[in-house]
Amino acid sequence: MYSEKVMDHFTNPRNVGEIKNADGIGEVGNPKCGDIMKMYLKIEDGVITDVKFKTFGCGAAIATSSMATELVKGKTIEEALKVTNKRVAEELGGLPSAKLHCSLLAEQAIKAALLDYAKKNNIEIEELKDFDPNEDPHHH
Amino acid sequence: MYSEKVMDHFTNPRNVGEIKNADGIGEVGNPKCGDIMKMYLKIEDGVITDVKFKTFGCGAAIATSSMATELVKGKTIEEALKVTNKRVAEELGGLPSAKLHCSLLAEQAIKAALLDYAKKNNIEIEELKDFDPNEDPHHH
Amino acid sequence: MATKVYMDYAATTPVKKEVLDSMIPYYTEKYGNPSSVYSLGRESRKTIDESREKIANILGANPKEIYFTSGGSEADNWAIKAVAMANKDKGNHIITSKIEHHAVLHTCEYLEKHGFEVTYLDVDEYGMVDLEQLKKSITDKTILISIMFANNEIGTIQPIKEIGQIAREKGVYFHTDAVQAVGNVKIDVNELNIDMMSMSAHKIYGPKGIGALYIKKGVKIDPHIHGGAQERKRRAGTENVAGIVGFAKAMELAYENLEEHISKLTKLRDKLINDVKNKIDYVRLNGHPEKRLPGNASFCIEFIEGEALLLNLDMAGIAASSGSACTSGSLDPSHVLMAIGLPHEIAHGSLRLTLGDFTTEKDVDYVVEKLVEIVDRLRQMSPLYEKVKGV
Amino acid sequence: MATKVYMDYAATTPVKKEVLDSMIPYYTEKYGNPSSVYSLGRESRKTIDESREKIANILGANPKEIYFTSGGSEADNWAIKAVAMANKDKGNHIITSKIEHHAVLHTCEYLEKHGFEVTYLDVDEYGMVDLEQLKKSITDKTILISIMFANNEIGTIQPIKEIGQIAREKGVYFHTDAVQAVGNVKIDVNELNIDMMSMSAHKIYGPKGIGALYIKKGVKIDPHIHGGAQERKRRAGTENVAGIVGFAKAMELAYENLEEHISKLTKLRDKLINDVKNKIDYVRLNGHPEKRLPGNASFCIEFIEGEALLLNLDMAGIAASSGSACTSGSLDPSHVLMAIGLPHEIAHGSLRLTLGDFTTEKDVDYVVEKLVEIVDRLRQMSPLYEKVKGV
Ligand SMILES: Cc1ncc(COP(=O)(O)O)c(C=O)c1O
Ligand SMILES: Cc1ncc(COP(=O)(O)O)c(C=O)c1O
Repeated sequence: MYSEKVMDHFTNPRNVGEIKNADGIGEVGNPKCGDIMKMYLKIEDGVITDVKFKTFGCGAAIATSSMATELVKGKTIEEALKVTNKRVAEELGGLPSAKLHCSLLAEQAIKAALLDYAKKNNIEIEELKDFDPNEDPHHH
Repeated sequence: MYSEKVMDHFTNPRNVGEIKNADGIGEVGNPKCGDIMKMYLKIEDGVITDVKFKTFGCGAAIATSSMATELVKGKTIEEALKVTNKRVAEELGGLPSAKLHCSLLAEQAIKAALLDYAKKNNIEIEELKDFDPNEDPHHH
Repeated sequence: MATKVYMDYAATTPVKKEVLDSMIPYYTEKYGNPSSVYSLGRESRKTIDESREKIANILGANPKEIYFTSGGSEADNWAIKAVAMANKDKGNHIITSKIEHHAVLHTCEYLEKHGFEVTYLDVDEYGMVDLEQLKKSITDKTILISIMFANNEIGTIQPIKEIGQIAREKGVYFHTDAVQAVGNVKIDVNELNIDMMSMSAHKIYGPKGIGALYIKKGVKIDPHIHGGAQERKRRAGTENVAGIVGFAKAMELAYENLEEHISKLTKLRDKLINDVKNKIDYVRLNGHPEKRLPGNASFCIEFIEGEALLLNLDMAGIAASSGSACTSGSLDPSHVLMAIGLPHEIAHGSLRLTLGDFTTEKDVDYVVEKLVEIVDRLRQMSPLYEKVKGV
Repeated sequence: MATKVYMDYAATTPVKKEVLDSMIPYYTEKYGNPSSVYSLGRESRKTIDESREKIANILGANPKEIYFTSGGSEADNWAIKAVAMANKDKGNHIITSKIEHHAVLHTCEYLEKHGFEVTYLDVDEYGMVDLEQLKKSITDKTILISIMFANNEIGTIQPIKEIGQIAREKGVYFHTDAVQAVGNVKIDVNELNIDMMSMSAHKIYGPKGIGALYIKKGVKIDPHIHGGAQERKRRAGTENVAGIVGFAKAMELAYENLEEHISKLTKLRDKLINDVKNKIDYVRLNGHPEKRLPGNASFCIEFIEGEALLLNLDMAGIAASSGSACTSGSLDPSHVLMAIGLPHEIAHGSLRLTLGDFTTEKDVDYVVEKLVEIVDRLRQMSPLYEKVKGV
C-alpha cells in the first residue's frame, strides 16, 4: 500500500516534537477528519534553522509531516514556500490516491506556521496573501 | 437415484423378447415422449402362461416392464387386471417421482395386451370397458 | 514482518486442518458434477445432501431450507432483494438498522433507488436496537425486517428472538445476518423466530467463497441465480462441492465444541479488555459489556488514529483491524462507531481485536505489551494528547 | 462401479495437481482477508491482483476488466440482468439464441416477466446462428446481444468476431458465455469484439465455485452484489482467494499448452467419432462437423433412450452425459437438440462424450467397445428397432 520511503518516514519520523518559543506555529486539519498537523518553526534571518512537528493522523499524515520538515529545514522562507504537496508526495515515492490530501495538509501546515511568523513579526508574505489556514483541504 | 431392485430389473430384465403367435399384444406410449412398451401374452384357459416385452425407454421404463411381466406371469386375467402401477412401483422398492409415469405405462401395456386378446377372441372384459390404450399417461 | 499474533478472527479465519482434509478429495478423485447421473456425480450429490443435513440439524432447520451461496454478502443480497421483488405487491417498506454490514446497507440503498422505502433503526450507545422503535416503525407496507444477529465491529448481540416475535406478530418477514454469530452462539432458527439467515464459512475456520442462506419453508422469495436446477432451482450454478463439504465440517467442529470455545474465548477476551483498560488511559470499550461475541474486544483509544496504530501493530507482527476512516480510504469513521454516538475524533482511534480458536494467553500478553508501547509513542507525537495532558 | 473412463469433461473436470498445490497455502498459512491492511491481508490482495493480471493477459484484457464471480452461472446472470437494469432507459430488447445454457435462457425468461422483450434466434442443423437473422432482429430498443461462444451439448463454435462486429456497428452490447470455449479456443476479447464474457474455472481443471465476468471498460452495468468494496465495488463479498489462485493457475496451464491440447483432443475425438460411426448403424453426429470444440463428440443413437444408455455405460465404469429427457426428469429432450431440428424420438437417444487432458486412446477404444455391446443389447429390447429391422 505505502512505498518504502513512506514506511521509513512513518516508522522513524524526523523532527518529531515541539520547539519552545518557536518563531512560528501552524496547526491545520481537524480531529473530526482524523488528521491534525502542528508545525513549529525556528527562523533566523529569513532561514528556517529548526523545525518540529506533532501529528495526529494516519501513516501517510505522519510520513508527509516528517518529509515536509526535512524539506524545509535550513531553507529560506521563499524556498520553503515552494515546497508543494506534490513535491512532498514525490519525495516520498508517491502516495495512494486516497492519501494525497495528507500531503496537502503538510504543505498547509508549513504555510500556516510561516503566516504565524509573519503576523508576529509584522511582515507581509506576498505568497500567503490569500492563504487561509482554516480552509479544509478535504473539500467535503 | 434408483433402488437396488430397479437396477436389478434394469440390468437383468426378465422376459425380454417377443412371442410368435401371441394371444394378445399391447403397445403403449410414443417415441416422442421417450417410452414405448410392447407386451406379448400367451393365454391358456384364462391363465397367462407366458409373457414377453420390448421397451424403448429409460431405466425405470425397462425395470417396470420387467417387473410387470413377472407379476402377471402364471396369473389369471382377473388377477393380472389387479396389477396396478402402484403395485409395480412398490414391488420395485419405489420409483423417483419423475419416473412414476413409467409404472403407469407398464399397467397400461398389460391392459392393452389383454384388450387385444379380448377383441381377437370376442370376449368382453368388464374392467377394460373404458380403457383406451392410446390415452397418453403423461397428461401433457 | 510475518504475522506473529493474529487477532482479526472477525475478518477471516484460517481453514482448520480437519476442514481442509475433508475438502481435498472433492478436488481430486471425487470431482464429479453433482448433476451427473453416473456414480461419480451421484457421489457428489450425496455429499452435498449430507452436508446440507449436517448444517440444518445444527440450526434446527429442515435440510430443504438451507441454500448454499458464495458467502455472506451474496446471502444478504439475495434475502433482501429477492424478498423485496417477490413481495412488492404487498408493500415497499423495509426496516433495518444503522449498524448493519455493508452487504445489507448498500443493498437497502440500492432498493431505495428502485422505489423501496427503508427505515434505518437507531441503536443505543452499546449498539442495541430499540424494540419499541422497531414496533413503531412497522407499517402496512412493511415486508421485511433485517437486523443482524451480532455486529462485526463492536460484537453486540441483538435480541433476535424478540425481534422475530415482533416480526411474526405483524406478519413481516425477518432476516438476520448471522455471519458473525454462527459458530459463536447457539442458534435454533425456529426457537428464535428467524425466517431467513445469512451465513459464511470463512468466519468459522471454513473456506472463503462459500456460505448459505436459510430460507424458512413458505417464505415468498425470488430465485437468486437463474439457470440449472441446483439448490431447488433457486440458486443455479455447479455447486462448490469442496467448499460445501468444508463449510459443513467447520459447522460441525464449531458446534461440537461450542461451550468450550465460548468459555475459552470469553476468558481471554476479558483478560485482554481488563489489561488494556488497566494499562492505557483514555480507552473505552465499544459495544455491549455483556451481550457481545465471545471473541470481540473493540476499543477506542483516544488521541491517536487507527491506521497509524494498525501499521505499528503490523510491524510488531500483530494483525488487527480498525473502523477508522483512514483504513478504508474514506474520510468518515465506520458507520457503526458513528451510530453508537462516538464523536469523530474518538472514533478515529478505534481498534478491533478479535480472538479465535488459536489465540493463547501469551498472545494476549504480547499484544497488550506492544499496544502500550505503540500507543505511548503515537500519543507522544499527537498534538491532541499534548492538549489534554496540558504539556 | 467406480469410474474407469471419464468422458464428461464438459460437465466438469478434476482439479489438476499443480492447480490444487497453488491453492492449498491460501487455506492454511496465507489466510489473510484481502481487505485487511496488515501484511497477511496485503499478501492476499497481491495474489488476487496477480491472478487477475494473469487471466487478463491471456485474454488480451486489462486486469481492471476482470471481475471474479462464483462461476459461470453467476457471470451470465450478472451480465444479462445488470446490463438490462442499467440500460432500460435506452431500450428493453435483448437478443439471444435458442441453444444458450439455462443460465442465459432462464435469466432472459425472468427479464421477460419484468418488462423486457427477448428474441431467441434460431440455429441451423449444425447449431449455427444466422447472422442475417441477427442483423434483422436488432431494433432501436435492442440493448444486448448474448450469444454463447461454444455450445456445451453439441460443441458448435459460433462466429463470435462477426457477431461482435454486428453488435458494435449497431451500438449494442455483446455478451458471450464462453464457459465451454475458455481453455479450448484462443480468445482475444478485443480482436473478437466482445464486451462481456462469462468464464468458469471448473471446466478447465480448476475448482468449482469460481469464475469471472470480463466487462469491457465503459460498459454500463449495475453492480451484482452490493456490500464491501471488493471487485471495484461491483461484486461484494470476501474473495475466494484460493479459488481465484486456482482459476488463474488453470488458465495459465490451459493456455501454455493450448495447441497441444487442441491437437491431441481433436485426434482422439475424431477417432472416437469415426469408430462409433463405423461400428454402430443409425448414428448421427450432432453439432458442426468442423467448427466444434476439440473434445466434443455428441451423437444421437437411434431407437434407444439416453438414460438407459448412460446407466449401462455407468455400470461399465464410463461417465458420459445425455440431453435426453429422462436424465433431467422432464419429458422433453434438451432444448439444444430440439433447436437443431431433431425429431423427439431421435433426440431421446442422445449421447455426449467429451474428452479432456487425461483421456487416452485406450479410453476411446474401451468406450467404443462397450458402447457397441450396450447399444446392441438395448436395441434388442427396443420395439422401435424391431420395426426398422423388419424383424
Ligand atoms: C455454456 C455454459 N454456460 C454456463 C455454465 C454454468 O457454469 P457454472 O457451473 O460455473 O455456474 C456451464 C456449465 O455448467 C456451461 O457449460
Ligand atoms: C456481519 C457480516 N455480514 C456479512 C459479511 C460478508 O460475508 P462474506 O465475506 O462471506 O461475503 C461479513 C464479513 O465480511 C460480516 O461480518
